[in-house]
Amino acid sequence: MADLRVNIGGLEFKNPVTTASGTFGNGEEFEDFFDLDLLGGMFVKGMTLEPREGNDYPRMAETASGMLNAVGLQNKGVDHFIKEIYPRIKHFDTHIIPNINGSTVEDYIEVAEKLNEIETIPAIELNISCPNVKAGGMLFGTSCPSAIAVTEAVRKAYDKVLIVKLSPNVTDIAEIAKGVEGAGADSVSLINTLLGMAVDAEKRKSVLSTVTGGLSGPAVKPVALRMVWQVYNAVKIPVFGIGGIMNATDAVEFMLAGAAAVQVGTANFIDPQIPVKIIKGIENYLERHHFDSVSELTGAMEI
Amino acid sequence: MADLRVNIGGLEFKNPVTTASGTFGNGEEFEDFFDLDLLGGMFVKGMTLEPREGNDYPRMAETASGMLNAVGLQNKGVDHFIKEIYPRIKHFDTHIIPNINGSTVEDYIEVAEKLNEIETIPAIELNISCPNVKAGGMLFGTSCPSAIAVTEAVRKAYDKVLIVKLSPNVTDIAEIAKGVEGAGADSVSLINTLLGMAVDAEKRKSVLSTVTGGLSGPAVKPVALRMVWQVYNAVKIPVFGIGGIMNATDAVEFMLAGAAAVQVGTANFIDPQIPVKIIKGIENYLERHHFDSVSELTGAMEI
Amino acid sequence: MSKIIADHVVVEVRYPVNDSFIITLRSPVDIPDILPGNFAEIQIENTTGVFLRRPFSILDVDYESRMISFFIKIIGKGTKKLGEAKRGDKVSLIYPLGNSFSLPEPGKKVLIVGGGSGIAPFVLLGRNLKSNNNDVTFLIGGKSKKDVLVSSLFSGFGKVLTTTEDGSAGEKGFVTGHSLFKSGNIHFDKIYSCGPEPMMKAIGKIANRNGIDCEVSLENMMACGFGACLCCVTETIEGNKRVCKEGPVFNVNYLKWRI
Amino acid sequence: MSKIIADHVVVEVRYPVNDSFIITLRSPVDIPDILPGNFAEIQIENTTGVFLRRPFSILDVDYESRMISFFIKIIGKGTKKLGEAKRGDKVSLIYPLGNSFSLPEPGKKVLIVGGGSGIAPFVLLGRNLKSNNNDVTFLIGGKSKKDVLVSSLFSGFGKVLTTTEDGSAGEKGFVTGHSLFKSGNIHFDKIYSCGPEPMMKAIGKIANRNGIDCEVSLENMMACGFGACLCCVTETIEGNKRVCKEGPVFNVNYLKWRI
Ligand SMILES: Cc1cc2nc3c(=O)[nH]c(=O)nc-3n(C[C@H](O)[C@H](O)[C@H](O)COP(=O)(O)OP(=O)(O)OC[C@H]3O[C@@H](n4cnc5c(N)ncnc54)[C@H](O)[C@@H]3O)c2cc1C
Ligand SMILES: Cc1cc2nc3c(=O)[nH]c(=O)nc-3n(C[C@H](O)[C@H](O)[C@H](O)COP(=O)(O)OP(=O)(O)OC[C@H]3O[C@@H](n4cnc5c(N)ncnc54)[C@H](O)[C@@H]3O)c2cc1C
Ligand SMILES: Cc1cc2nc3c(=O)[nH]c(=O)nc-3n(C[C@H](O)[C@H](O)[C@H](O)COP(=O)(O)O)c2cc1C
Ligand SMILES: Cc1cc2nc3c(=O)[nH]c(=O)nc-3n(C[C@H](O)[C@H](O)[C@H](O)COP(=O)(O)O)c2cc1C
Ligand code: FES
Ligand code: FES
Repeated sequence: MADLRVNIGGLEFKNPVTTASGTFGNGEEFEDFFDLDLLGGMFVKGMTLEPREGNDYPRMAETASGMLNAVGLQNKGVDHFIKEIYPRIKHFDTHIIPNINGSTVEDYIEVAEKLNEIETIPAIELNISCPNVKAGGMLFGTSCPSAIAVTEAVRKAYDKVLIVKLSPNVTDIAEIAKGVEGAGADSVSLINTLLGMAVDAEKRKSVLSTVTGGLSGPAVKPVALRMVWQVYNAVKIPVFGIGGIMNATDAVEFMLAGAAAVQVGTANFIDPQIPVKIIKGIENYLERHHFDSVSELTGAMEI
Repeated sequence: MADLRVNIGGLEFKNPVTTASGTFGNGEEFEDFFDLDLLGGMFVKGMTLEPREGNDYPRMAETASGMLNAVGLQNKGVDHFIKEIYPRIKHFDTHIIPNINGSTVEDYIEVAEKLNEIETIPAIELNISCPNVKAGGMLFGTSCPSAIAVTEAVRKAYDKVLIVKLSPNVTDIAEIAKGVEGAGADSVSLINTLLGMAVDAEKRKSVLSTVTGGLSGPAVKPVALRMVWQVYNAVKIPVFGIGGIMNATDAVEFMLAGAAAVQVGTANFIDPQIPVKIIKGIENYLERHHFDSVSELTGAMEI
Repeated sequence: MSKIIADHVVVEVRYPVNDSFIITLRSPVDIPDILPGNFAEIQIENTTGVFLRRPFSILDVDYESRMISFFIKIIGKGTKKLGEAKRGDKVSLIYPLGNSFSLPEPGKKVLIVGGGSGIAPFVLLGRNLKSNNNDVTFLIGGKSKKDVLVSSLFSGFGKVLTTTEDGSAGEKGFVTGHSLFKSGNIHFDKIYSCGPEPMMKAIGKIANRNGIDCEVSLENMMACGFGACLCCVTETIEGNKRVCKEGPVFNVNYLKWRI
Repeated sequence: MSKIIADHVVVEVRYPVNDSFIITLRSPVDIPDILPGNFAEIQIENTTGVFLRRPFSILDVDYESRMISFFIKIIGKGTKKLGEAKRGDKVSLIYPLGNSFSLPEPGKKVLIVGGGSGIAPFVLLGRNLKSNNNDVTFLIGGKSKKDVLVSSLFSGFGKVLTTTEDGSAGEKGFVTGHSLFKSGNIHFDKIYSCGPEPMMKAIGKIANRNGIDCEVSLENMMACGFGACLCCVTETIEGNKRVCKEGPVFNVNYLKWRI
């Protein structure tokens, strides 16, 4: 059987299949469906320094082969995560990686510092690409200097593996990836959602309470693949590929385009057992194509 | 019956439904399917100063609710258009609008000057957003200063209605729209295709000969609607809404989000009679919702 | 609570009225306990424009023969396609999801008010209330006669009253205008309601005015249905809560409804 | 040429072999003249992953009863779904598209070489050649016996030879290794070929070596099928040409094939 392990900034993942932040809750909802120990890793719901109520309902619109969401980082704050949630989920034998968010650089630093104290949390994902909040969020990820600034600041406050999640709503994602690499990121993950919108023609109203929201699902896969490929060719740090992964073939495509590992997002809503099916499908692919290790797939695409 | 006429920079269109450049050939292929006189307008295949062979095959990949193309502006040059093609199609009682492209500002100017001489051509579309050519193309449309520079230059060379087609592959499309408005554009059209990519997992190869290509179809509609809305709120000139319009409801959504008129693209491949169906569907919508004129729809979306 | 995610086999699709159907499916495994108000997320494959699963209240269940059924109104692409399912087709279901209606003490008098597809949870609720020795009155509203035809589903569990907007069956008007409420003295200990939001709000108002405990079942837009996405929230006195997880059944006074 | 775009009614779907089917549909209007090599763009609705129409060569047509048929090999999602069509289903077709094979002078001797689903255009071609008084030999290749079963479709129009890779029918090997070619003196005035590109190239090479005129029918990826998108091009000595419009039939020497 092929070796499924991948290494991200010195941290070993038992396999390259992880779940994307905001699409997997804190994992608990999925215990009804499969053994979470099977996962390569779990990126838990985005958290902030203070609790947030998120945006008003409606927060969701279905689109062609995708969906828009405008959840807006509803969460009870990092302290609640550390005191209430983490103790309940830390027994899972998989990397639990918090996704951190802030309105200011100071917010990010404080959240990172608190998480730095939790010995068993081996990594954080710095979300500078949330399109659904008014202050901060995507703004950090759409300008190179601010992406660098927040990465540098968090880098100083955080000792372990730092993954920076990039926004696709930019002219040149490779440039920003290079920026955060220089600022000390151990890895980048992409893509977060594409900024989109839905209109209800009959009601002549925007569907989402926030007008715009984040597009995810298979609709965005071609854009995500392109960005992963561009970033892979621009940086040396490993890339998490994200965007519309619905099955093992999609996951393999991302790895061939340059991803060292993948995150499965929206697909969890349609088939909560999909991460396990993807792990098995990758194993099967490696066997059929005679690979010894999954890491051989990374960037192995011919042009 | 409601008034379907719309006005773009002083030019009256008999209805707001036009066909998008590169998806309608020079119109002739569609004569087999419907009476082209019914169209509000027809944006013909992108042309350049010199003939171009376009990119190598494969140029197309199907994606979830969309497609990627990498045609790369295959065309026989503006002179061929003026001498051979235009005389064959000018009898259609609809606005025939060339889509012009170049590798340098000088290219654009020369093409525009030549078309300026054709009295019965009332407008041109300046394509600064083609993702499928190596030089020029999208590069003009992804930086504000160069978008302004090429628009200003063509504005000087062209007396009639100047529509500038914007690239969605940017951080801030509203800023670029404002720039080209200031540079003298009479209208902006958006979106051109999103830069994407497809991978063949079994062959471990990129599907397109050019690796990346332009994504179109319903998959991109949420992004296109968002950009139309952003641009509508940023400029005073009328906006052509483009991106994944498959039926009259989609067209109405674009108008509610701020479009004064729409362009139908990829849908033509699946149903070559779709423009007429959309015109009828809009009429029907206006009647059901008691509008006197289609232009009342523009920007009429409640938040 | 253990959850099922599995392909079920369509046993029957029948149309009691034109625009609504009852679909019955057989589970490949034993069905866990289903409580009134629980729902399922049904995957409707190969349907242009349908990407996510669709939530539907569980109408009835037969544990012995492993049958589960739904009462579904055709309102868009997904429900239309599902209504075309043929015997033997496979359909993926996830259930049981959500919380459930709480039962009152035995002997208490309850009123159940439903409209449209909102009546689905009331078969299980009616049966449970009957076993609990409650005195149950159903009040079912619709546009016209055909919309309240399905009220026969409840006749085994209590008294059934109807209203129709066009007066073609039962009293003419909306449920909230039923003479039951006009009398001024409404002798119920508990009211349950499911249906269009304006109806539930009006019923909630009547309940509040009369000091009666009232539970409603919400139908928010859902992406997952099992608590993972936070898309389906509703405002409550304790902040935003997930309708799919903390709901769909809420006490009206827990909701931040301006009624 | 006037084109049809219309919903056709499925009359029959039958499977002569496991992985390929013949689908027959009735047109709502009179069918225009169909030439051998013409194809149709078929819309396969409600199939996840299928967005564009799919091109298929026209197998046969009955003008009187307005029937049109296709021979389709299941290779992916669209062809699988189409193969599940039931009598009475409606399917949208656009046709006739593309150019066609050119007929030689009456009396000339022709060879038709096909493999896989590439045999579809050869029923119409065979019939036309027969009316044109040509002496026709068919050479059909496949992996094994079942793949060349369909060669019976051609028996009315000329001699039929087969090859199979496993030797289970006809000569063992590829079509290009058939003894027909080994004799050294191949007495044909024209060769037609349709099938996998490597096969067509090999046949083209043989034709060239023997100074025989050779036409092939290409199967490029198409977005529209009627000349609008420029996606389906192939390199020719006159530059990029649209396979759907200037093709799908090309003379091998017109193509820039390195053979
Ligand atoms: C917990 C729960 C239980 C439900 N139980 C039942 C039931 O037992 N029987 C039944 O018939 N229906 C029930 N529904 C509603 C059902 O889920 C929708 O009717 C269905 O999802 C519509 O799918 P569609 O593809 O046919 O419609 P679409 O084509 O997706 O939508 C058609 C139109 O309806 C609107 N719409 C769709 N779903 C909703 C919604 N949930 N809220 C508001 N607007 C919506 C859309 O925005 C669109 O305008 C329930 C919903 C929930 C949340
Ligand atoms: C002019 C023309 C005539 C044709 N005539 C016939 C015919 O008579 N009978 C018949 O069975 N088939 C014919 N084909 C091929 C047929 O169009 C494809 O098999 C079909 O489109 C596959 O659809 P799908 O959804 O099943 O496959 P998909 O799920 O779309 O694809 C499955 C795999 O096949 C590849 N693929 C699909 N289509 C093509 C193609 N055209 N070229 C190369 N690779 C492809 C895909 O990239 C993918 O890897 C013809 C094609 C053309 C262009
Ligand atoms: C409902 C929802 C909530 C999300 N919340 C977060 C979040 O809190 N933090 C984050 O970094 N990304 C968030 N995302 C983005 C996903 O992690 C992922 O980047 C994106 O959905 C693209 O992947 P997909 O197409 O597989 O879903 C969210 C996505 C969805 C659909
Ligand atoms: C095959 C193809 C070729 C295209 N060629 C051009 C072109 O020459 N010039 C141009 O401005 N846009 C071109 N486009 C972009 C379309 O005009 C349109 O902006 C885009 O496809 C989005 O609209 P749609 O989703 O309705 O197709 C092309 C699109 C496709 C699919
Ligand atoms: S629908 Fe996802 S949390 Fe309720
Ligand atoms: S497929 Fe569109 S031009 Fe040939």
